[in-house]
Amino acid sequence: MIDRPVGPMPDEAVEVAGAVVCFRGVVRREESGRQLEGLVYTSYDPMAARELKRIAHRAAEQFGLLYVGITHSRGFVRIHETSLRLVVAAAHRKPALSAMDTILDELKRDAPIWKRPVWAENAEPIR
Amino acid sequence: MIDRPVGPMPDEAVEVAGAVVCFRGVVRREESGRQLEGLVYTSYDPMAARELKRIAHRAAEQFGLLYVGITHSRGFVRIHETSLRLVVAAAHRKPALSAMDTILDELKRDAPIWKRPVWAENAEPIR
Amino acid sequence: MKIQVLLFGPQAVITGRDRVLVEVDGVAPTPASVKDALRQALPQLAATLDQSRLAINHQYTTEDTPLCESDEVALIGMVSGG
Amino acid sequence: MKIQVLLFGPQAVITGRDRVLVEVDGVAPTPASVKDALRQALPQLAATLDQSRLAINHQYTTEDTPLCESDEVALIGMVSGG
Repeated sequence: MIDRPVGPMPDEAVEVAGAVVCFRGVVRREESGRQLEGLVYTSYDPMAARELKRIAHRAAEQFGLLYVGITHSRGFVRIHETSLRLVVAAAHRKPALSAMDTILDELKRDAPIWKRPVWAENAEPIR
Repeated sequence: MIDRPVGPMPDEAVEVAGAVVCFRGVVRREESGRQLEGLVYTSYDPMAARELKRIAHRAAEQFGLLYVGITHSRGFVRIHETSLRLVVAAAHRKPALSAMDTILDELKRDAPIWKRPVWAENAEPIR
Repeated sequence: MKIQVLLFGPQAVITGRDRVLVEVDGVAPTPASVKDALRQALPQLAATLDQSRLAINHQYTTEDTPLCESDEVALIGMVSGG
Repeated sequence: MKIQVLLFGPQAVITGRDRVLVEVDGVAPTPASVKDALRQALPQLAATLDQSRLAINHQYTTEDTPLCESDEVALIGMVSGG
Protein backbone atom coordinates (compact mmCIF):
# COMPACT_ATOMS: atom_id res chain seq x y z
CA MET A 1 0.00 0.00 0.00
CA ILE A 2 1.09 3.48 -0.78
CA ASP A 3 -0.27 5.58 2.04
CA ARG A 4 0.38 9.25 2.25
CA PRO A 5 -1.74 11.25 4.67
CA VAL A 6 -0.82 14.84 4.14
CA GLY A 7 -1.48 18.06 6.01
CA PRO A 8 -2.33 18.52 9.65
CA MET A 9 -3.31 15.41 11.59
CA PRO A 10 -7.02 14.48 11.62
CA ASP A 11 -7.27 15.50 15.31
CA GLU A 12 -6.40 19.07 14.47
CA ALA A 13 -8.37 19.04 11.23
CA VAL A 14 -11.56 17.98 12.96
CA GLU A 15 -11.48 21.16 15.04
CA VAL A 16 -12.44 23.28 12.05
CA ALA A 17 -13.73 20.82 9.46
CA GLY A 18 -17.28 21.23 8.22
CA ALA A 19 -17.11 18.66 5.44
CA VAL A 20 -15.38 15.31 5.26
CA VAL A 21 -15.55 13.42 1.97
CA CYS A 22 -14.32 9.90 1.44
CA PHE A 23 -13.94 8.45 -2.03
CA ARG A 24 -13.44 4.75 -2.71
CA GLY A 25 -12.47 3.46 -6.10
CA VAL A 26 -13.69 -0.11 -6.41
CA VAL A 27 -12.50 -2.73 -8.90
CA ARG A 28 -15.42 -3.47 -11.18
CA ARG A 29 -16.28 -6.97 -12.18
CA GLU A 30 -15.61 -6.54 -15.85
CA GLU A 31 -13.49 -4.64 -18.32
CA SER A 32 -14.40 -4.29 -21.98
CA GLY A 33 -17.23 -6.74 -21.35
CA ARG A 34 -14.90 -9.48 -20.10
CA GLN A 35 -15.20 -10.91 -16.59
CA LEU A 36 -12.38 -10.03 -14.23
CA GLU A 37 -10.94 -11.88 -11.30
CA GLY A 38 -9.28 -8.64 -10.24
CA LEU A 39 -6.54 -6.18 -11.14
CA VAL A 40 -2.84 -6.19 -10.37
CA TYR A 41 -1.42 -2.76 -9.62
CA THR A 42 2.26 -2.03 -10.03
CA SER A 43 3.97 1.24 -9.31
CA TYR A 44 7.26 2.99 -9.79
CA ASP A 45 7.78 3.18 -6.14
CA PRO A 46 9.66 6.06 -4.72
CA MET A 47 8.14 8.19 -7.45
CA ALA A 48 4.53 7.06 -6.89
CA ALA A 49 4.67 8.03 -3.21
CA ARG A 50 6.29 11.32 -4.13
CA GLU A 51 3.66 12.13 -6.79
CA LEU A 52 0.75 11.35 -4.44
CA LYS A 53 2.33 13.61 -1.84
CA ARG A 54 2.85 16.38 -4.37
CA ILE A 55 -0.72 16.13 -5.68
CA ALA A 56 -2.11 16.15 -2.12
CA HIS A 57 -0.02 19.15 -1.07
CA ARG A 58 -0.90 21.11 -4.17
CA ALA A 59 -4.62 20.50 -3.66
CA ALA A 60 -4.38 21.30 0.06
CA GLU A 61 -2.92 24.65 -0.84
CA GLN A 62 -5.22 25.38 -3.79
CA PHE A 63 -8.45 24.48 -1.97
CA GLY A 64 -7.47 25.32 1.60
CA LEU A 65 -7.94 21.73 2.74
CA LEU A 66 -7.50 20.69 6.36
CA TYR A 67 -6.63 17.11 5.58
CA VAL A 68 -5.83 14.94 2.57
CA GLY A 69 -5.22 11.21 2.74
CA ILE A 70 -4.53 9.11 -0.34
CA THR A 71 -4.13 5.34 -0.20
CA HIS A 72 -3.56 3.33 -3.36
CA SER A 73 -3.35 -0.44 -3.37
CA ARG A 74 -0.42 -2.29 -4.83
CA GLY A 75 -0.52 -5.87 -6.03
CA PHE A 76 -3.66 -7.93 -6.60
CA VAL A 77 -7.03 -6.38 -5.80
CA ARG A 78 -10.03 -8.64 -6.22
CA ILE A 79 -13.23 -7.33 -7.88
CA HIS A 80 -15.54 -5.40 -5.52
CA GLU A 81 -12.56 -4.48 -3.37
CA THR A 82 -11.21 -0.98 -2.93
CA SER A 83 -8.10 -0.02 -4.88
CA LEU A 84 -8.06 3.68 -4.05
CA ARG A 85 -9.18 5.58 -1.01
CA LEU A 86 -9.14 9.36 -0.81
CA VAL A 87 -10.22 11.34 2.23
CA VAL A 88 -10.51 15.12 2.15
CA ALA A 89 -11.56 17.46 4.95
CA ALA A 90 -12.33 21.14 4.54
CA ALA A 91 -14.17 23.89 6.35
CA HIS A 92 -16.87 23.81 3.69
CA ARG A 93 -18.35 21.38 1.23
CA LYS A 94 -17.60 23.06 -2.11
CA PRO A 95 -13.80 23.12 -1.81
CA ALA A 96 -13.85 19.56 -0.47
CA LEU A 97 -15.75 18.25 -3.51
CA SER A 98 -13.77 20.32 -6.02
CA ALA A 99 -10.52 19.16 -4.47
CA MET A 100 -11.61 15.55 -4.68
CA ASP A 101 -12.31 15.89 -8.39
CA THR A 102 -8.97 17.63 -9.03
CA ILE A 103 -6.95 15.16 -6.97
CA LEU A 104 -8.48 12.19 -8.78
CA ASP A 105 -7.84 13.77 -12.19
CA GLU A 106 -4.21 14.47 -11.31
CA LEU A 107 -3.67 11.07 -9.77
CA LYS A 108 -4.94 9.38 -12.93
CA ARG A 109 -2.73 11.59 -15.07
CA ASP A 110 0.47 11.74 -13.02
CA ALA A 111 0.80 8.85 -10.59
CA PRO A 112 3.22 6.26 -12.00
CA ILE A 113 0.86 3.38 -11.30
CA TRP A 114 -0.26 0.70 -13.74
CA LYS A 115 -2.92 -1.92 -13.60
CA ARG A 116 -3.23 -5.12 -15.51
CA PRO A 117 -6.30 -7.32 -15.65
CA VAL A 118 -6.50 -10.83 -14.26
CA TRP A 119 -9.31 -12.43 -16.20
CA ALA A 120 -11.80 -14.66 -14.45
CA GLU A 121 -10.85 -17.58 -16.72
CA ASN A 122 -7.42 -17.73 -15.07
CA ALA A 123 -7.74 -20.10 -12.15
CA GLU A 124 -4.63 -18.65 -10.52
CA PRO A 125 -4.69 -14.93 -9.89
CA ILE A 126 -1.25 -13.39 -10.34
CA ARG A 127 -0.04 -11.95 -7.04
CA MET B 1 -32.76 10.57 12.31
CA ILE B 2 -34.28 10.81 8.90
CA ASP B 3 -32.84 7.93 6.99
CA ARG B 4 -33.77 7.23 3.43
CA PRO B 5 -31.60 4.83 1.53
CA VAL B 6 -32.90 4.82 -1.97
CA GLY B 7 -32.39 2.62 -4.97
CA PRO B 8 -31.18 -0.97 -5.07
CA MET B 9 -29.69 -2.41 -1.92
CA PRO B 10 -25.91 -1.99 -1.40
CA ASP B 11 -25.40 -5.72 -2.00
CA GLU B 12 -26.68 -5.41 -5.53
CA ALA B 13 -25.05 -2.01 -6.04
CA VAL B 14 -21.63 -3.32 -5.12
CA GLU B 15 -21.78 -5.76 -8.02
CA VAL B 16 -21.31 -2.98 -10.54
CA ALA B 17 -20.09 0.00 -8.50
CA GLY B 18 -16.76 1.50 -9.44
CA ALA B 19 -16.95 4.53 -7.16
CA VAL B 20 -18.39 4.96 -3.68
CA VAL B 21 -18.39 8.45 -2.22
CA CYS B 22 -19.35 9.28 1.34
CA PHE B 23 -19.94 12.85 2.43
CA ARG B 24 -20.17 13.90 6.06
CA GLY B 25 -21.35 17.34 7.07
CA VAL B 26 -19.85 18.17 10.44
CA VAL B 27 -21.05 20.85 12.88
CA ARG B 28 -18.33 23.46 13.07
CA ARG B 29 -17.24 24.94 16.37
CA GLU B 30 -18.33 28.47 15.59
CA GLU B 31 -20.87 30.48 13.67
CA SER B 32 -20.40 34.16 12.81
CA GLY B 33 -17.31 34.10 15.01
CA ARG B 34 -19.23 32.95 18.10
CA GLN B 35 -18.44 29.67 19.87
CA LEU B 36 -21.07 26.97 19.55
CA GLU B 37 -22.03 24.15 21.83
CA GLY B 38 -23.85 22.57 18.91
CA LEU B 39 -26.88 22.93 16.64
CA VAL B 40 -30.46 21.83 17.14
CA TYR B 41 -32.10 20.54 13.96
CA THR B 42 -35.85 20.53 13.55
CA SER B 43 -37.77 19.29 10.56
CA TYR B 44 -41.25 19.24 9.11
CA ASP B 45 -41.39 15.57 9.37
CA PRO B 46 -43.39 13.66 6.86
CA MET B 47 -42.34 16.24 4.30
CA ALA B 48 -38.61 16.16 5.13
CA ALA B 49 -38.46 12.40 4.58
CA ARG B 50 -40.44 12.78 1.39
CA GLU B 51 -38.19 15.53 0.04
CA LEU B 52 -35.00 13.58 0.78
CA LYS B 53 -36.49 10.61 -1.01
CA ARG B 54 -37.53 12.73 -3.98
CA ILE B 55 -34.09 14.37 -4.23
CA ALA B 56 -32.36 10.98 -4.00
CA HIS B 57 -34.59 9.40 -6.65
CA ARG B 58 -34.22 12.31 -9.01
CA ALA B 59 -30.41 12.21 -8.71
CA ALA B 60 -30.35 8.42 -9.06
CA GLU B 61 -32.19 8.78 -12.34
CA GLN B 62 -30.28 11.81 -13.63
CA PHE B 63 -26.82 10.42 -12.85
CA GLY B 64 -27.51 6.70 -13.18
CA LEU B 65 -26.60 6.02 -9.57
CA LEU B 66 -26.58 2.54 -8.10
CA TYR B 67 -27.19 3.65 -4.54
CA VAL B 68 -28.08 6.81 -2.67
CA GLY B 69 -28.35 7.01 1.10
CA ILE B 70 -29.15 10.27 2.91
CA THR B 71 -29.18 10.52 6.68
CA HIS B 72 -29.88 13.83 8.39
CA SER B 73 -29.75 14.28 12.14
CA ARG B 74 -32.63 15.69 14.11
CA GLY B 75 -32.33 17.32 17.52
CA PHE B 76 -29.11 18.38 19.17
CA VAL B 77 -25.83 17.72 17.38
CA ARG B 78 -22.67 18.68 19.27
CA ILE B 79 -19.80 20.45 17.48
CA HIS B 80 -17.44 18.11 15.57
CA GLU B 81 -20.27 15.61 15.22
CA THR B 82 -21.89 14.62 11.93
CA SER B 83 -25.26 16.14 11.08
CA LEU B 84 -25.55 14.89 7.53
CA ARG B 85 -24.30 11.75 5.84
CA LEU B 86 -24.67 11.11 2.15
CA VAL B 87 -23.46 7.96 0.41
CA VAL B 88 -23.52 7.62 -3.35
CA ALA B 89 -22.41 4.67 -5.46
CA ALA B 90 -22.02 4.71 -9.22
CA ALA B 91 -20.25 2.77 -11.93
CA HIS B 92 -17.84 5.64 -12.40
CA ARG B 93 -16.40 8.51 -10.40
CA LYS B 94 -17.64 11.54 -12.38
CA PRO B 95 -21.38 10.89 -12.02
CA ALA B 96 -20.87 10.00 -8.35
CA LEU B 97 -19.18 13.32 -7.59
CA SER B 98 -21.58 15.39 -9.71
CA ALA B 99 -24.56 13.71 -8.07
CA MET B 100 -23.17 14.44 -4.63
CA ASP B 101 -22.89 18.13 -5.44
CA THR B 102 -26.39 18.25 -6.90
CA ILE B 103 -27.97 16.33 -4.03
CA LEU B 104 -26.38 18.61 -1.45
CA ASP B 105 -27.50 21.73 -3.32
CA GLU B 106 -31.06 20.46 -3.56
CA LEU B 107 -31.14 19.28 0.03
CA LYS B 108 -30.05 22.72 1.24
CA ARG B 109 -32.66 24.37 -0.96
CA ASP B 110 -35.65 22.04 -0.57
CA ALA B 111 -35.46 19.93 2.58
CA PRO B 112 -37.76 21.41 5.24
CA ILE B 113 -35.09 21.27 7.92
CA TRP B 114 -33.99 24.12 10.19
CA LYS B 115 -31.10 24.53 12.54
CA ARG B 116 -30.70 26.84 15.48
CA PRO B 117 -27.48 27.51 17.33
CA VAL B 118 -26.84 26.54 20.92
CA TRP B 119 -24.10 28.93 22.00
CA ALA B 120 -21.25 27.69 24.13
CA GLU B 121 -22.22 30.16 26.87
CA ASN B 122 -25.40 28.15 27.53
CA ALA B 123 -24.50 25.59 30.13
CA GLU B 124 -27.46 23.37 29.22
CA PRO B 125 -27.70 22.30 25.60
CA ILE B 126 -31.31 22.15 24.44
CA ARG B 127 -32.23 18.60 23.51
CA MET C 1 -62.49 30.15 3.75
CA LYS C 2 -60.23 29.65 6.77
CA ILE C 3 -56.87 27.98 6.19
CA GLN C 4 -54.47 26.84 8.87
CA VAL C 5 -50.83 27.35 7.94
CA LEU C 6 -47.97 25.59 9.77
CA LEU C 7 -44.88 27.64 10.57
CA PHE C 8 -41.34 26.40 11.21
CA GLY C 9 -37.82 27.50 12.05
CA PRO C 10 -37.02 31.19 12.26
CA GLN C 11 -40.49 32.08 10.96
CA ALA C 12 -42.02 30.29 13.94
CA VAL C 13 -39.57 32.07 16.25
CA ILE C 14 -40.20 35.53 14.72
CA THR C 15 -43.97 35.17 15.04
CA GLY C 16 -43.91 33.23 18.29
CA ARG C 17 -46.23 30.55 16.90
CA ASP C 18 -46.10 27.28 15.03
CA ARG C 19 -49.41 27.69 13.19
CA VAL C 20 -51.76 30.47 12.15
CA LEU C 21 -55.34 30.53 10.91
CA VAL C 22 -55.86 32.91 8.02
CA GLU C 23 -59.00 33.99 6.21
CA VAL C 24 -58.74 33.69 2.44
CA ASP C 25 -61.35 34.73 -0.13
CA GLY C 26 -62.83 32.38 -2.70
CA VAL C 27 -63.94 28.77 -3.02
CA ALA C 28 -60.53 27.46 -4.01
CA PRO C 29 -57.88 29.98 -2.97
CA THR C 30 -54.30 29.69 -4.25
CA PRO C 31 -50.98 29.66 -2.37
CA ALA C 32 -50.41 33.21 -3.64
CA SER C 33 -53.55 34.38 -1.89
CA VAL C 34 -52.58 32.49 1.28
CA LYS C 35 -49.25 34.32 1.23
CA ASP C 36 -51.11 37.64 0.90
CA ALA C 37 -53.28 36.70 3.88
CA LEU C 38 -50.17 35.75 5.87
CA ARG C 39 -48.57 39.09 5.04
CA GLN C 40 -51.60 40.84 6.53
CA ALA C 41 -52.01 38.58 9.55
CA LEU C 42 -48.32 38.43 10.51
CA PRO C 43 -46.41 41.48 9.25
CA GLN C 44 -43.23 40.08 10.86
CA LEU C 45 -43.13 37.57 7.97
CA ALA C 46 -43.16 40.22 5.24
CA ALA C 47 -39.37 40.25 4.78
CA THR C 48 -39.11 36.49 4.24
CA LEU C 49 -42.35 35.60 2.44
CA ASP C 50 -41.02 36.16 -1.07
CA GLN C 51 -38.28 33.56 -0.54
CA SER C 52 -40.70 31.14 1.07
CA ARG C 53 -42.81 28.45 -0.56
CA LEU C 54 -46.05 26.84 0.45
CA ALA C 55 -46.26 23.08 0.79
CA ILE C 56 -49.61 21.39 0.42
CA ASN C 57 -49.86 17.90 1.89
CA HIS C 58 -46.06 17.70 2.19
CA GLN C 59 -45.28 18.77 -1.35
CA TYR C 60 -44.09 22.08 -2.71
CA THR C 61 -46.72 23.64 -4.84
CA THR C 62 -47.00 26.29 -7.53
CA GLU C 63 -48.50 29.68 -6.75
CA ASP C 64 -51.71 28.96 -8.66
CA THR C 65 -52.64 25.49 -7.38
CA PRO C 66 -56.17 25.63 -5.95
CA LEU C 67 -56.39 24.71 -2.24
CA CYS C 68 -58.97 22.49 -0.53
CA GLU C 69 -60.10 23.01 3.04
CA SER C 70 -58.79 19.58 4.01
CA ASP C 71 -55.25 20.30 2.79
CA GLU C 72 -52.35 20.44 5.22
CA VAL C 73 -50.72 23.76 4.38
CA ALA C 74 -47.23 24.73 5.55
CA LEU C 75 -45.04 27.76 4.99
CA ILE C 76 -41.50 26.60 4.22
CA GLY C 77 -38.91 29.34 4.41
CA MET C 78 -35.40 30.07 5.65
CA VAL C 79 -34.49 26.36 5.59
CA SER C 80 -31.00 25.54 6.82
CA GLY C 81 -30.52 21.79 6.62
CA GLY C 82 -27.23 20.15 5.79
CA MET D 1 26.76 8.81 -23.35
CA LYS D 2 24.88 5.68 -22.28
CA ILE D 3 21.64 6.16 -20.34
CA GLN D 4 19.64 3.44 -18.66
CA VAL D 5 15.88 4.00 -18.89
CA LEU D 6 13.40 2.15 -16.67
CA LEU D 7 10.21 0.83 -18.29
CA PHE D 8 6.88 0.06 -16.62
CA GLY D 9 3.38 -1.21 -17.25
CA PRO D 10 2.27 -1.92 -20.82
CA GLN D 11 5.50 -0.46 -22.19
CA ALA D 12 7.47 -3.05 -20.23
CA VAL D 13 5.12 -5.76 -21.50
CA ILE D 14 5.29 -4.61 -25.16
CA THR D 15 9.09 -4.55 -25.14
CA GLY D 16 9.54 -7.55 -22.87
CA ARG D 17 11.93 -5.64 -20.60
CA ASP D 18 11.93 -3.40 -17.55
CA ARG D 19 14.98 -1.34 -18.51
CA VAL D 20 16.94 -0.46 -21.61
CA LEU D 21 20.35 1.07 -22.18
CA VAL D 22 20.37 3.69 -24.92
CA GLU D 23 23.20 5.61 -26.51
CA VAL D 24 22.62 9.36 -26.59
CA ASP D 25 24.86 12.00 -28.14
CA GLY D 26 26.31 14.94 -26.25
CA VAL D 27 27.70 15.77 -22.83
CA ALA D 28 24.32 16.62 -21.31
CA PRO D 29 21.57 15.09 -23.42
CA THR D 30 17.92 16.08 -22.89
CA PRO D 31 14.81 13.94 -22.34
CA ALA D 32 13.80 14.73 -25.92
CA SER D 33 16.98 13.12 -27.21
CA VAL D 34 16.50 10.14 -24.89
CA LYS D 35 13.04 9.67 -26.38
CA ASP D 36 14.53 9.76 -29.88
CA ALA D 37 17.04 7.13 -28.84
CA LEU D 38 14.24 4.98 -27.35
CA ARG D 39 12.30 5.27 -30.59
CA GLN D 40 15.28 3.84 -32.46
CA ALA D 41 16.18 1.18 -29.95
CA LEU D 42 12.63 -0.08 -29.31
CA PRO D 43 10.35 0.62 -32.29
CA GLN D 44 7.47 -1.07 -30.37
CA LEU D 45 7.33 2.08 -28.21
CA ALA D 46 6.83 4.47 -31.14
CA ALA D 47 3.05 4.60 -30.84
CA THR D 48 3.07 5.56 -27.14
CA LEU D 49 6.20 7.72 -26.80
CA ASP D 50 4.47 11.00 -27.60
CA GLN D 51 2.05 10.57 -24.70
CA SER D 52 4.83 9.46 -22.36
CA ARG D 53 6.99 11.57 -20.12
CA LEU D 54 10.46 11.06 -18.74
CA ALA D 55 11.05 11.20 -15.01
CA ILE D 56 14.48 12.05 -13.71
CA ASN D 57 15.19 11.05 -10.13
CA HIS D 58 11.47 10.43 -9.50
CA GLN D 59 10.23 13.76 -10.86
CA TYR D 60 8.64 14.58 -14.18
CA THR D 61 10.91 16.73 -16.23
CA THR D 62 10.69 19.10 -19.17
CA GLU D 63 11.94 18.05 -22.58
CA ASP D 64 15.00 20.31 -22.41
CA THR D 65 16.36 19.53 -18.94
CA PRO D 66 19.97 18.37 -19.27
CA LEU D 67 20.64 14.87 -17.98
CA CYS D 68 23.57 13.65 -15.88
CA GLU D 69 25.01 10.16 -16.10
CA SER D 70 24.10 9.48 -12.45
CA ASP D 71 20.40 10.32 -12.94
CA GLU D 72 17.74 7.65 -12.53
CA VAL D 73 15.74 7.94 -15.73
CA ALA D 74 12.32 6.39 -16.22
CA LEU D 75 9.82 6.37 -19.04
CA ILE D 76 6.34 6.98 -17.63
CA GLY D 77 3.53 6.23 -20.04
CA MET D 78 0.11 4.61 -20.26
CA VAL D 79 -0.44 5.04 -16.52
CA SER D 80 -3.69 3.62 -15.20
CA GLY D 81 -3.88 4.22 -11.46
CA GLY D 82 -7.09 4.92 -9.59
